[in-house]
Amino acid sequence: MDLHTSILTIVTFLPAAGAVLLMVLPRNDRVIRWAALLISLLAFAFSLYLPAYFNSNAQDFQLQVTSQWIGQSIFYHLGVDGISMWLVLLTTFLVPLSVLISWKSIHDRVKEFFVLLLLLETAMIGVFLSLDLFLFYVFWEATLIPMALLIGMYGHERRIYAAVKFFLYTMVASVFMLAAIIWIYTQTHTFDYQAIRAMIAAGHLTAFTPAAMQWLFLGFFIAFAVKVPLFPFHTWLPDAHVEAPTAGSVLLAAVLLKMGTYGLLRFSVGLFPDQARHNATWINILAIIGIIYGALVALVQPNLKKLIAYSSVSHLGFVVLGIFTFTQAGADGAVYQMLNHGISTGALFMLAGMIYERKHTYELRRFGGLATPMPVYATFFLVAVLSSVGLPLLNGFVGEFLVLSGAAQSAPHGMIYATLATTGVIWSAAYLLWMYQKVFYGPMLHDDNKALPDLNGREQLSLWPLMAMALIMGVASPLWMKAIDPAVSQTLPAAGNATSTHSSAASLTGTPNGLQK
Amino acid sequence: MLHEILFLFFAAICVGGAINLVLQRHPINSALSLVVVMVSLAALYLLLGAEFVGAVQVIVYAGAIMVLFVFVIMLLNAGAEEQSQGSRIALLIGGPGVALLAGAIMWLVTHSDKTIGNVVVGSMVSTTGGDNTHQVARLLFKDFLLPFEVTSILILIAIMGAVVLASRKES
Amino acid sequence: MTEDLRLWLIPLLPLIGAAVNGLFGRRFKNRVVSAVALLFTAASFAKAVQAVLLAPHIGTGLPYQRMLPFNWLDAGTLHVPFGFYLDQLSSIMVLVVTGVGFLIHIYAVGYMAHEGGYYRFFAYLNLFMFFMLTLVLANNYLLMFVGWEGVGLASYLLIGFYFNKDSAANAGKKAFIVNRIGDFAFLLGMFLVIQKFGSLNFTAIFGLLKDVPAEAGWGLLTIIALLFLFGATGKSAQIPLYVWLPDAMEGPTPVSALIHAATMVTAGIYMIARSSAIFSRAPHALEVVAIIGGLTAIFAATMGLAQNDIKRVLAYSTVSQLGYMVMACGVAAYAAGIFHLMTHAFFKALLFLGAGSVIHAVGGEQDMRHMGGLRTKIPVTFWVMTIATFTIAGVPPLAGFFSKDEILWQTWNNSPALWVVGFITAGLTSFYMFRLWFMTFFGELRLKSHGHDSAHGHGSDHSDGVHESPWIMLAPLVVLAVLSIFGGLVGIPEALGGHNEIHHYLEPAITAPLAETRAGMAMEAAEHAGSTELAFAGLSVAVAALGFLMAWFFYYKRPELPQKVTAKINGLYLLVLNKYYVDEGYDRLLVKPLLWVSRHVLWLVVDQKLIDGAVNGAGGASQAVGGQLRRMQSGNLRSYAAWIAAGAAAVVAFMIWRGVHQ
Amino acid sequence: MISTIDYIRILPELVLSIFGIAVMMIDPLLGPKTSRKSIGVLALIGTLSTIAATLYQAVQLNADVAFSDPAWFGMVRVDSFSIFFHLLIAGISGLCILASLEYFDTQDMRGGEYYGLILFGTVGMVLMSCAIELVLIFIALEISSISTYILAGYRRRNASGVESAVKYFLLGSFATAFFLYGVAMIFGATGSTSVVSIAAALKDHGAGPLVYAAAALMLIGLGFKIAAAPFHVWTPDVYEGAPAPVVALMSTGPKAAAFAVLLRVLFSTGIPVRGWFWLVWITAALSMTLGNFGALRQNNVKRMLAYSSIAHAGYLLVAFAAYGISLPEQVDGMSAAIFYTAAYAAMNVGAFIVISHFAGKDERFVSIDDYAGLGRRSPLLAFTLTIFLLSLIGIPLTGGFLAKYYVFTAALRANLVWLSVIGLVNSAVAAYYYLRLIVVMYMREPSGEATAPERVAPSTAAALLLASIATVYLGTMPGNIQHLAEQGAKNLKIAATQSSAAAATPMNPKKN
Amino acid sequence: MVPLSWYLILSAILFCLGVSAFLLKRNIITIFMSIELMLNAVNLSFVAFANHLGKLSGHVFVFFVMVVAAAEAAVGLAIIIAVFRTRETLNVDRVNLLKL
Repeated sequence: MDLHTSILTIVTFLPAAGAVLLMVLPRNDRVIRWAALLISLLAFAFSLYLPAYFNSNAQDFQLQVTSQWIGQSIFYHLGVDGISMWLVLLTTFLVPLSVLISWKSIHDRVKEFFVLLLLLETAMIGVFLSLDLFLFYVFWEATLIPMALLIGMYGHERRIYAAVKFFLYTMVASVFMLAAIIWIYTQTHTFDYQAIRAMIAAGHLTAFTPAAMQWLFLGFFIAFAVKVPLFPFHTWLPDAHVEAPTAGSVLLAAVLLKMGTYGLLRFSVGLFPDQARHNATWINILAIIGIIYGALVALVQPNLKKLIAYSSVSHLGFVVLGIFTFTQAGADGAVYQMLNHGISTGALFMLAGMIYERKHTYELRRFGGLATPMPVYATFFLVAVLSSVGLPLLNGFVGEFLVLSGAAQSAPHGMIYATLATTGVIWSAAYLLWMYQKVFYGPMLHDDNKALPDLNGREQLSLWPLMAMALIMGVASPLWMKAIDPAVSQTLPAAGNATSTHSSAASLTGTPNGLQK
Repeated sequence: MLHEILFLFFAAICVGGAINLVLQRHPINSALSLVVVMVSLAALYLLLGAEFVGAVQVIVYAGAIMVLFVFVIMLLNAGAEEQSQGSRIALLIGGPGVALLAGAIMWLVTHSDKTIGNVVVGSMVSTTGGDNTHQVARLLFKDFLLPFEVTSILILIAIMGAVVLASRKES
Repeated sequence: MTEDLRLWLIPLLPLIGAAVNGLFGRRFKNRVVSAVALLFTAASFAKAVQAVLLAPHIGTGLPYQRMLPFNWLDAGTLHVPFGFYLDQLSSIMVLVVTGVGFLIHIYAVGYMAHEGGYYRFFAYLNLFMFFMLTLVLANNYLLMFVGWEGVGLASYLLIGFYFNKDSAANAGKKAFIVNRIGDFAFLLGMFLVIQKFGSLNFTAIFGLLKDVPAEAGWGLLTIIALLFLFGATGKSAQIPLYVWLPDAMEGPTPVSALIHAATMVTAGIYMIARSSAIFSRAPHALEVVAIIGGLTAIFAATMGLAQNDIKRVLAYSTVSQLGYMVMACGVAAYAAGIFHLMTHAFFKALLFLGAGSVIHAVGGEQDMRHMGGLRTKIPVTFWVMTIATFTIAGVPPLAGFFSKDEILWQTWNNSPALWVVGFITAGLTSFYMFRLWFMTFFGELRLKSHGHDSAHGHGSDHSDGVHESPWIMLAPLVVLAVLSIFGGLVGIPEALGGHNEIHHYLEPAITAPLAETRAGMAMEAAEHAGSTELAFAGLSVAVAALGFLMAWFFYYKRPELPQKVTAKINGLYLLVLNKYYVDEGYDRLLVKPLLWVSRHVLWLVVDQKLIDGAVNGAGGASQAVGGQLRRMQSGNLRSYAAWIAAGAAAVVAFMIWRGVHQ
Repeated sequence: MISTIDYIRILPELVLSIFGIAVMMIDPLLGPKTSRKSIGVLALIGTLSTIAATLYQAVQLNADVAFSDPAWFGMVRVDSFSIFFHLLIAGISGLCILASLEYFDTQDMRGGEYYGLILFGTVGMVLMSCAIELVLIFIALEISSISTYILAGYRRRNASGVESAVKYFLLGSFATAFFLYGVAMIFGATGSTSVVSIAAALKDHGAGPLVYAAAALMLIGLGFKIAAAPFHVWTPDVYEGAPAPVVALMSTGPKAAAFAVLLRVLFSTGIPVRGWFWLVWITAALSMTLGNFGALRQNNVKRMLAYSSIAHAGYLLVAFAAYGISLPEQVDGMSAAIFYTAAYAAMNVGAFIVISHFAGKDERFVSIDDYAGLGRRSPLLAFTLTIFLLSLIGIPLTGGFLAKYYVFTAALRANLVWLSVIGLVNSAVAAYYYLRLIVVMYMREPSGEATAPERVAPSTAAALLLASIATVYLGTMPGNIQHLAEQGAKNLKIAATQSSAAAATPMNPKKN
Repeated sequence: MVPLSWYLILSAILFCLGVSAFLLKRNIITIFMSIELMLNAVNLSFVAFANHLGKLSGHVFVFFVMVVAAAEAAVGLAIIIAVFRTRETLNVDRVNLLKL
């Protein structure tokens, strides 16, 4: 039972254990807050073990832990690769910040809040680490309850509508995934991801006819598409975001949506590469519609959070596009974009929450000229906006660029995809700067805004890590890519095909890196 | 031949009584119609060689149970039933349903040649000797001992139920 | 040790300055802030000078190229390093940027002395330097794009420096978004480059292109070139994306000088020149470049004619001059373009700074109709402005004359029609510049009532409030004036007895068009026509003189005349005054419809009604079904029995049917 | 003739009866005003003793396989199947008794007979699971039914309580008549009412239409008991009117017993699959759909759960259908059904215990709105109810999820893709109405007169704790129970083959 | 010789008449009686089959049915009395508090 073999278990269940601890603690809000913060920091500390001991050269999942759970075929099987590792880290990284951001804004039923938050953390980490389809589904569904409760218990006016919509929408969609998982099980008698993948790839299973595979693909796809959310399954998202408490929004946008894109990459593409390719055209069209549509709708939102929510639709469109270009660059970029979106949109939601704490509204027309009373806030906000806009040297650009260049390389409509999707860089600048201007620039329209206090230490503390990450990830992407790249090429079985058409040119030059060093 | 005539006679009474049960509006009349049905059924049991059952039918069913019914009717002073129209479904759905059910079962019993033959008239000849009632008693207290004993629990429950439900004691 | 020039220090130093001021500047005194900003800029300038001087003597000489030991991007086969590249082209650029930048920093210390957000201003300014230097020193397109976008950001921040003014905020946003439209094309171009060459590295790409013949038709190179051109139109304010630049004058004047005249807006020209290997192999694209440049030049010049805001006149003049440079690139005279870029940087910065000094002098007034007669009141400013005006008008032997003349001459060789455009533009330029000169410095002082709402709210002890700027502002002006006078000497054409040093200096860095193309043939021709060139230089001087005379007549001799003339041709005048209603057109035809569709179609109908309606409708329908099903539960026992009986009948009938048909 | 071991084979029934009689005798000895809690405790001990007795049976069974030979002249068979259901039903009764202790105090009712009736009714239920002779099954069925009729009308001063009883009684008797008619027909067709002999006869002579009709009629009777559509119509009314603890019992206990009978009758007698397969298919689909959609608009919690119980019967029938057409050596359909019964019992009993506690005197607070703010007022109670509701939805880590999972695994393995999809979509729809209750508890502020429920009595707390432990246990560590269920299923299978009953030839429904 | 089917048809007729009576009668007591009618019809089937098959267990079954019927009658009538006490009516159409 050394750390190496149990680290994934620890990382996954430490927050849940913490939640249990919180439950038995007395109802002293101060104690609860500190305990939650310490637990989440501890979880983050443990999760740092992953990158520290991660072997970027290994092809397989690492730090695997396997033990029989239910019956003969359901296993407790966790493992990490370059894709999931960073998503886990993103989760553990954001939860302490979510705790910080909820420090004062949650003052009623504090204990329940943090218990739910920590349970949610366990479920989210579990989703990323599960290598057993059954276990995966268990965690997948397990994220629903805490999130729905967070929205419904601590949200704003229409919180119940939003919570129920969130829950049902995702639930209905995941049911199809469950059907697909069970069907696979009945044919393969295993839930093991790698085993199933090998079996499908080998093509020996007679039951897996193309038609059946298509249905299976769709079963998984619908569940993930709703979670992403891909146009036109996105309407739960604005409602959920607008009503959710800040920490809920942060985790919803930063991590929960990634579960969808992660699932698309890991399962839809990983298990059914042929079907994924086969369906790529219309999925890419939906993704591009999402990019443009989300941006255009964001452009006319009168509500700060709704705007960010629609921007998520747009940004996640990039991720889906990247995955379904089947190019190394595109998928690399997609994974990177998942992380970026987590950082930048997480920051935006935190910032939105801070202004809500002061003004109790998200309506843009209630703001204006805030840069004068709140210069620090304005600066943080600006960095978040720029990261979201995709300014080079901030994180957003790297992912976006790779996705788009991947799209451009993908056959056969690559340049069309790329052209349409690249308009996204215009739209995102338009709506985000418009929003930024509405909030911070222009004359002070409301006198009560004059005395708004700037960010306090705790708030700055919760933002600094995000800002730092946005910058580091924008400058030093290879640190992350080193692990992502092999994992992606492992998951995209035929990624070589798409890039090989251009390798002639590349080989002519030699890799530019080699040429210059 | 006699058997056929007797059967038809009692069958006619049975059916007539049953129809009368439906047609009569006063519960007492319906109850009496049911007694008629039961008694003629007892006669049919005799025709089928089931003396013991026929006797019990008259004594327990027509005698005891129906008396209980009449007693309750009197107790509650139930008058002629009012022809309320509470349920259209009963006619719209139930009517065709009953017709279909009757048709299906009757078609079945007339067309199931494999298992259905003729009925032996009169007393059933036992294979092990002794008469019918003996045989029944042997079955009841040997093979069916457990059900027989278990019925005691049923009756206990019935007693408790009657006490619980009908007592005037305030709980 | 001398092997590594540490080029990365050049951009990094200003970044450190920006970081220091940005993070801690709020707690610094203004003095400290300016010290930090100036120190790092000066260091960067010094470093740049050292690098430019040393680079040719290191290893194989120019181009000098070094990567940082870690890449910026690694994904699959794509590797993008932090690589820095110094050749003749970037040498010029880096010197111009750091040099002019440093001067403008000095100027700004004086100009912004009394502004709020002083630290913020310098942080932004240093940040701009960082990005601009990254842009010009990058060794690959993507890193260049970093600078490209980054200067857009700095521009956004600086234009919107007075963010409490809606117009400033709007202008900043507009600049950024319009630039982004250009960036969109730049990105697409890069994707195609990756697709074709598998790399974004300049040397790699140009190496691969070495033996590639020019494209006859509209091939991939042409498309790449056109996309790059479109990118350049955004940054260098060419048609159709020039609209942001005039609005950008909302920013403080040093910003206008640095970003919107001297450096950032020339990024597009730099990029085209940098990509000359591609452009030269795409003759069709070159034609488009030339046409866009020419059109922009004349179009902007006409708009400059009617402007009354001193900075706007300069802004349109900048657009027009940028058009010149683009046109030069379009006729494959990249060196001429870069030469003009350099001289333009000197005199336009000077003009802007001078204008700033004027504005400073008159307490924030920018409308020339409310100026006049400042000649005596602010003599230093007047003299440097005069030098700048004569330079831009193309009066020999000032810098502008040589560079502009070089462009016109090259254009003539390539396309006489475009030369006509350029020639007329030269006349117009001369006219509106002297108009500015006369309106500002001559005649009566027409200041409006005192102490009106001033962005530069600092009081004045003079009776009329007009005062000369402090020396910290004037010193850079003088330096720039000197540069404007003598800067042209590096490019005196052979025809005028010079050696056109800059042309030869730049030659290795620039791929001349292949001989078989039209531009190529023109280049050949240009080499052998010394005497004609001389004649054309004369024509240029003449048209400049004509412009001067017209301006003198209308705005000095008969100042009441312009009003009468404009009244006569009111329609045309309004058209020009309102900049051909291009902004309004964009607004009506693009922005408004887009917003309307987004709001009233996409959001309110598609999103809320259709999609969400379908979702909620499914929920509602389920509820309705549930409601109907409930009616089965009427509460009536007989009904229940009927259901059971009917169900029983169905079950029995079904089973009998199954039993019979075995 | 009758040996000691035969008594051991009916030991649980004997124990229950003895305790029932004891309860009945002691009740009149207590004064009219005395609380009947002591009697309840006695009854509780009775159920615990029953569990002990069953475990003793299990020990015997382990020691000697011959213990599972038919006893009492072919009337009962004690095998792991019956032991599973004995434990389950006794457990349910025990929980309900535990929950009733407080309920009767709250309602100000004296319930001596109540406990007696539960014990006697339990005798009927457990007997149903081990009886292998239709006569005994019929009588046992009647015992359980009649006792629940009475229990349903236990609040006899309450109009709706009595109405519930009379509806249940009349419709129940009505359905029983159908069942009986079926028994008569199978007797006519095979000359026997013993499951074993019927199986033998069917194997030898094949099944004629009469057998099919008989199966249909018996299905109707049992379908009524398990509240399967279209024989479910009584459920909402009866559940709404009956006392909440009684609903806890009758929605699980007799249902489990009826399922046991269905398993025996359908799977051990060799009634041809091709006859009943489509019936079960349609009934399953109808039950799920009618149940779930009917529940969407309910505001009465008890009524809502009544509809939900219809739906759950549907899920269970899916397992039946799956078993029907799966390969002979596969028992996962049957074991899924058995497991489902257990999981459903745990979560539903739990939910009704909360409801009966919360309802207060005269069961005033049974509307969903009354639950507003429960999460704030009594977090633990709300939390427990949430566990049960989540389990009813089928959220992972609860028994309800694994139960559904087993059912649909069996169904998909049997290639019942469409039925599975209908079922899964239904379970998603169902999430809505369960969620509504959770939403109201946690997301709405307390309103109206529903005051904070008084302190939860220790007995109720214990019952809730047991139910929630069971629910979570079944959802996280189902290994043992699943193993038992599988064992029971195999046993049934073996019994069926041992008695030389022809296992129905499995066939693919698509071929028909 | 009377064919068995005659008895069975009679049984079926009586059973269905019982069902019809259940559906048509409004008085709860009469409805209960119609259940008794159905049980009697079933009994006839049992006896007829017993005769036909020569197996007396059919008779025993009838015997048990009667016991059950008696028990049901006791309980049922008690419930009916309780209904009458709370609702003052025996009309089943009026016993519909619980619905939807």
